[in-house]
Amino acid sequence: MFETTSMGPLLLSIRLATTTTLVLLIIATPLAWWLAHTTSRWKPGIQATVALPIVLPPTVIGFYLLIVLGPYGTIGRWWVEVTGDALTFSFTGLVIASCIYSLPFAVQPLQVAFQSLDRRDVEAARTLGASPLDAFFSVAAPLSAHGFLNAIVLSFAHTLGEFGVVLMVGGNIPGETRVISIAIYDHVESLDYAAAHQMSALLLAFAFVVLLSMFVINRRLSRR
Amino acid sequence: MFETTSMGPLLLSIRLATTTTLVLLIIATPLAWWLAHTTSRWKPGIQATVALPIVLPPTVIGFYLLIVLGPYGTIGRWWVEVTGDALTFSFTGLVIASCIYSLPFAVQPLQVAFQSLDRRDVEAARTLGASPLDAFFSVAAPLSAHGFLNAIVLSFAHTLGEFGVVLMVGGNIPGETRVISIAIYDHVESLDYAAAHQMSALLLAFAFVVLLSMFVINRRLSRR
Amino acid sequence: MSTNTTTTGTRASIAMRYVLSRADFELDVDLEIPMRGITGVFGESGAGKTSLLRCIAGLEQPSSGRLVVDGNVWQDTASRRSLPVHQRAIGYVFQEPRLFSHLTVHRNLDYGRRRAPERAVNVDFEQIVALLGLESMLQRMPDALSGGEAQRVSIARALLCEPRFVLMDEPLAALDKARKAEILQFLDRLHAELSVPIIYVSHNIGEISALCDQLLVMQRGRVIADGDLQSVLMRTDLPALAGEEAGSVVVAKVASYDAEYGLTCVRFSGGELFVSGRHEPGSELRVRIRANDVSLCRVRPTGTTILNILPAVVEAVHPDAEATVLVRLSLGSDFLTARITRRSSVELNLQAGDEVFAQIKSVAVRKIGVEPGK
Amino acid sequence: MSTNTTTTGTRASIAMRYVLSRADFELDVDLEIPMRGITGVFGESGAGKTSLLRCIAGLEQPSSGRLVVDGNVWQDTASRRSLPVHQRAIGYVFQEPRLFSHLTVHRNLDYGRRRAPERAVNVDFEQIVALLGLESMLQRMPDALSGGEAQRVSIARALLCEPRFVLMDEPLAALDKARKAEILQFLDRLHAELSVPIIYVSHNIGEISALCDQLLVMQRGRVIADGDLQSVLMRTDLPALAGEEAGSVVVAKVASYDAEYGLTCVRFSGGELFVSGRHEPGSELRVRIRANDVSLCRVRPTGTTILNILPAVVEAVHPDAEATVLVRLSLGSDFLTARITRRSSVELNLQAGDEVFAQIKSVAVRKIGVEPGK
Amino acid sequence: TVAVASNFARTATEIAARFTARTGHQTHIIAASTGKLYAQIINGAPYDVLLAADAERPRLLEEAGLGVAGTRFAYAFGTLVLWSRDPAVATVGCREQLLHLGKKHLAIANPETAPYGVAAREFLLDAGLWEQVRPRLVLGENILQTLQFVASGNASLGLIAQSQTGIPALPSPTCEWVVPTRTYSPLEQQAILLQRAADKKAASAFLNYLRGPAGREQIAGHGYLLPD
Ligand SMILES: Nc1ncnc2c1ncn2[C@@H]1O[C@H](COP(=O)(O)OP(=O)(O)OP(=O)(O)O)[C@@H](O)[C@H]1O
Ligand SMILES: Nc1ncnc2c1ncn2[C@@H]1O[C@H](COP(=O)(O)OP(=O)(O)OP(=O)(O)O)[C@@H](O)[C@H]1O
Ligand SMILES: [Mg+2]
Ligand SMILES: [Mg+2]
Repeated sequence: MFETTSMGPLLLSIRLATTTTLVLLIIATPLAWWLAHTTSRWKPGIQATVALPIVLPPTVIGFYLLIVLGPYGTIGRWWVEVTGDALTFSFTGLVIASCIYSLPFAVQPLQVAFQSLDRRDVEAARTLGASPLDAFFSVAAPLSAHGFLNAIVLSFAHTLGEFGVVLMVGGNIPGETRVISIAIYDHVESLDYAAAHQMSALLLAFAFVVLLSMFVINRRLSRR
Repeated sequence: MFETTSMGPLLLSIRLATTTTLVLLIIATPLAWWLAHTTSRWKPGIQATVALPIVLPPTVIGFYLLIVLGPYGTIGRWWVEVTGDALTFSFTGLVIASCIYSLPFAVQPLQVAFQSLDRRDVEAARTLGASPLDAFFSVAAPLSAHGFLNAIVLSFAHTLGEFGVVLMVGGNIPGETRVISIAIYDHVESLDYAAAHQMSALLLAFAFVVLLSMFVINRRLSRR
Repeated sequence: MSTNTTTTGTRASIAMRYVLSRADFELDVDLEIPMRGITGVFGESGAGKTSLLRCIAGLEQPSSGRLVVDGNVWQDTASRRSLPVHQRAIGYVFQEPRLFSHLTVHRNLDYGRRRAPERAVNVDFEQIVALLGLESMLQRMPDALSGGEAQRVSIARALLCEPRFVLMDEPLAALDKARKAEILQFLDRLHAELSVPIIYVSHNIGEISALCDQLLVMQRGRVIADGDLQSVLMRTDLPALAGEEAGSVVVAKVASYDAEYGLTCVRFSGGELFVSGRHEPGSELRVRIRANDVSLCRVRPTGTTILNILPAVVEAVHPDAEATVLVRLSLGSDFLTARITRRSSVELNLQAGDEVFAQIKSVAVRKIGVEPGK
Repeated sequence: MSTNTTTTGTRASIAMRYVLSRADFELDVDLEIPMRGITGVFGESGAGKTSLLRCIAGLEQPSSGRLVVDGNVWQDTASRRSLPVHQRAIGYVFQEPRLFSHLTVHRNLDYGRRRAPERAVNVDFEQIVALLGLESMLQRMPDALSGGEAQRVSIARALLCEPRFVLMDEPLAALDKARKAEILQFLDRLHAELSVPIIYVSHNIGEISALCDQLLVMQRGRVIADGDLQSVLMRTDLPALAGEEAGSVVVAKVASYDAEYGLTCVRFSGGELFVSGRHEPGSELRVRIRANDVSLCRVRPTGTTILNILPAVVEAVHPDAEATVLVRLSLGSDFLTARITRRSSVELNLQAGDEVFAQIKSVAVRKIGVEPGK
Repeated sequence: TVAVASNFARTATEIAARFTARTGHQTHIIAASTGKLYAQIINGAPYDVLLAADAERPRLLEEAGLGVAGTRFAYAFGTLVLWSRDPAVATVGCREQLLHLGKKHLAIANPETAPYGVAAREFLLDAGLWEQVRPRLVLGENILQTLQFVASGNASLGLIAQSQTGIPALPSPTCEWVVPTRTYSPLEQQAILLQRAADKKAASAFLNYLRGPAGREQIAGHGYLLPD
């Protein structure tokens, strides 16, 4: 069984972090683009709102999410009605919670990158026949590569290390919501230090390899 | 007494977040500058190392820091020998722990901002008689204002919301290390949901005001 | 080219009307540019040349405006229509190169080409690369190009996207003379062969007169003169043109080529001129003659190295700078302008109706370009 | 200015030796520039002009190099010394404006001024702002300037930091003719009044000959000619100069001013010339005469609008382009170059030693600038 | 699925292993603080059995109808131990050291969130030391964190659960003093069958096993007192 080894929770964590990062990129990219270019008076307000999840302790966010996503919460009830399944204590619920929790870490680097883009590059692309979307993918996005990299690194790492939210919303169910951060926490809590050390080392080694390879790729890209 | 109201922990949190942010800026700025400009082969490795603290669950980082900073840990023992005071369960210890925990959130936005600086602006400043440091403060830093803003926002907010590390290293001492995130957590744990809601609202309101004013300032700056 | 107020536009023209307001500046133009040849836009710094091009490209949102290209309405603020930038089939060469720093030169060139809708006229990649001398830098990144090299790439990139017409904003400012001359020649050939019309912004009246068929002169956001090159250059009332570059252009037919001395004899209504280099007999040339290169004599001079001496009649003498006057001459059905010192004009007592000889240094005669197809 | 191999440098000179290698390019120069006047650097795109300036400014790290300014060693890779960029008291006007986008125009101008060490010669802020026409834009942000306006600010900024000498990398490319002429005049006056030496990169030989005292010509990373303007412009073996801009420069003394016609009469070893505009009698002028503006006659022409006709002796006839030749003439102790058609030279049978008359259109005579103080 | 208060997690895991071996029923142990588990249960957590660290929350669940009425029972009582690994304490003894803390810290669980914290406060009040030691207190989120504070030497003394002293990873103590149970109200830990498992045989079987002699023996083996 998975839960007895440290690989199970690690794999689950990777799955969660990957899914979350992908979902976040899809959500955060247009949001960051809008924030980078809007002149709306609501902009600072929306920026502040996006950053708010960082301010609350994860467990507290988890607590509130548990209420909102739970079967008696607005979203949770609606979800149950539509899908028949509960959001909380499920992988889907975890992904939603992680996305909310890590959203600022994806939005901020992207927004900075988009803001420091030279508007003139996009203009040039437009006059060369690129639609706004095309210009985004062929010029703005590659020129913001480092922003995407940072967004990915921060979201991914943050989700890997996330624990308060996940514990609350996910409920530590082996094979489903017991990610490695919770597993480590459990070992620490149960004073099984050897196992905790071993799992931490595994997580760190894995994270290091992932981060290292991303930064190496980034270096290649920017050198080219 | 402070600890009975919600203001005490909030004020302590603000003090911690402010101190941490300042210390982080001092540490992260040169580090980010170096990372942005170095061609060293160790760069990706150092980047990955800086990002690692995000990967571990806060409580686990707290646990390890407790050991390292404690009287039997390497750093802790040295600190006691030098200063006569223990690092753990003190405000200083909290600041150190928060800095380690939030370092990546300060380094990454700064590094991105520094990387997207136009090298030519610094060159122009140099030929106009600015020393490298002068050119940094008078040209590079203002042109990276959004990077600093994001570094400050993320570090500040992240420290406000931090809880696992602080709880472990700080020991939840009222008036000294009991920050608001722990206070909220305590209320949730002790089923005092009304108090938890109230404190959360206070923290959120405060954080929102701080973030909003920073983003408004940023907008002014970039409009000028 | 004519100023009109309805901006209806016809086939084979670019008709536009724009009003654009900025803090210190208002662009207010209403004009029609023929959809052929090269149209020069001349004006001092801050006159609004770049702003005009940006309006045409759709990069600027004018407070009111209408643009009709070839009879198709591209923009009409009254009916809230505006073709998005990428659907306007234009090539835009910016004042600075604006190459994509993440793509090699080759992929920069491909960028527009890949996105071009298939059109009848195809531009030949190899040809353009060769003409702009880009072969050796195709695999380089834009960072490793000098200023002039980058601008050449950017010209090629705009031409390769098969535009209906091309907007060029001082594309040659960063180039050296030799390269400039080469590209000017190429642009000339390009618009003759491919009949891609070009709207060409420049401060340099020399460049403009070497290249353009039509000219419009801007000042403080307004068009103060437009029409075909000859007639605008002949105008003596334009302060912007009052520099030393005043001159005139005549259309001439190649009569013969003298291989021994490398001279071509061309004929126009005013007589025969010798032009350097070989030109195809029977073809038509436009010849620009700078007012500075024309001197006048009462009697036909002999024993001089000046080959081109033509009888002319003084039409009028206009004041010019403090020490000089501009003399308008008629030769057959054509006109020439000569700039001479006021002292000479007084000493020779030049009057309208006088018969004189115009001396034109043959090396100062410039072949300008093949007249476009039709 | 002389090429040397030791780069010892003397007082009042900038001596340098640089080797800089890039993928496709090697800069390899060894030269000494006098610490006065304006030194032109001319060369085609990619010749290495910008690279040379960057080395001098300390922005590029050459593989080997030595720079001695006024006898002080600023850089010597052999002894691993190199003054950091900000301690090199130079002003650098870049090819593009590089204004600081977070500062107003006024604070951009102040940037270098505040950091300048106190020196004997002070530059007057008001004067420079007025001369470059910046009064109305002091409170604007750089974003709201046109290309030409921005470049003017950048020139003023470099001048205001009180440099020992100024490096200018095609600073006028983005300007219109009128503004260009104005700034050229100002630069001219500036270096005469403040004796700030300038190293001036340009593609435009017209600009260079209107401005510079010395000239160095670069090709593929090497200096192929250097010396004072006259002698370099007279050289007929430089392909880079072989365009129409060949010419010569003579130094002349103002004899008298004719207020009626606005003409100044100047005298040089070859005779008298009429120059437009008023100049102070007794002062010295440099007069540039383009080879294209000189024609030759066997007999003195009469009844012509050309005022300047001088007797001269043919020194040599050099081949030029296909249809033209360059004729080197001596007038007194000075030399002129004339470009005429090969056909004319054959028809007139021009030979070395022949006595001829050189016709120079007086409007084509150019006053170039006040000779620097000493 | 058994939700267990984290202080009992180690014991519960062993019991569950034995239970599974004996009955063949699969068990999952979910450990978290009682407060968290409670919040999760009222928001629909898929747990069958709750082994709480107090009596309060099982009671609340029963009242709310989330726990099956009448299935609530006390399965263990915790005991407080005054514990130290500080060599300086060895000579003085734990109890005495409490009087002379100086700059040293005393770790207890947070009285506001953890039952062991409540007990610790009662003991200190009873001994008349509360006001004196209060400035030197460090509060663990729960009794396990309290142990970490002392075990890592950051706190010189700690009031921990006796069940914890048997943990193999623990460094050897320099003193250990069992706090008299009369000085604090009993640390009753209750179990309850949750509504969603009302009909699950395995869940009831687990509770019965816990209550049975084999379970009791294991509980006692981990340093807990047993209900009568
Ligand atoms: N983004 C802007 N915001 C405000 N004013 C602007 C902006 N861009 C240009 N201007 C102003 O608009 C006027 C016209 O500028 P434009 O760039 O069209 O001039 P131009 O004729 O192209 O000049 P140049 O030859 O110097 O490039 C100028 O007065 C300029 O200061
Ligand atoms: N950063 C760079 N990396 C590699 N090669 C470069 C770089 N910058 C310039 N070069 C190359 O060095 C050569 C000299 O460039 P430089 O910019 O000095 O030329 P230039 O004479 O100033 O040309 P231009 O008149 O076009 O500005 C060119 O061949 C150019 O391609
Ligand atoms: Mg412009
Ligand atoms: Mg250059």
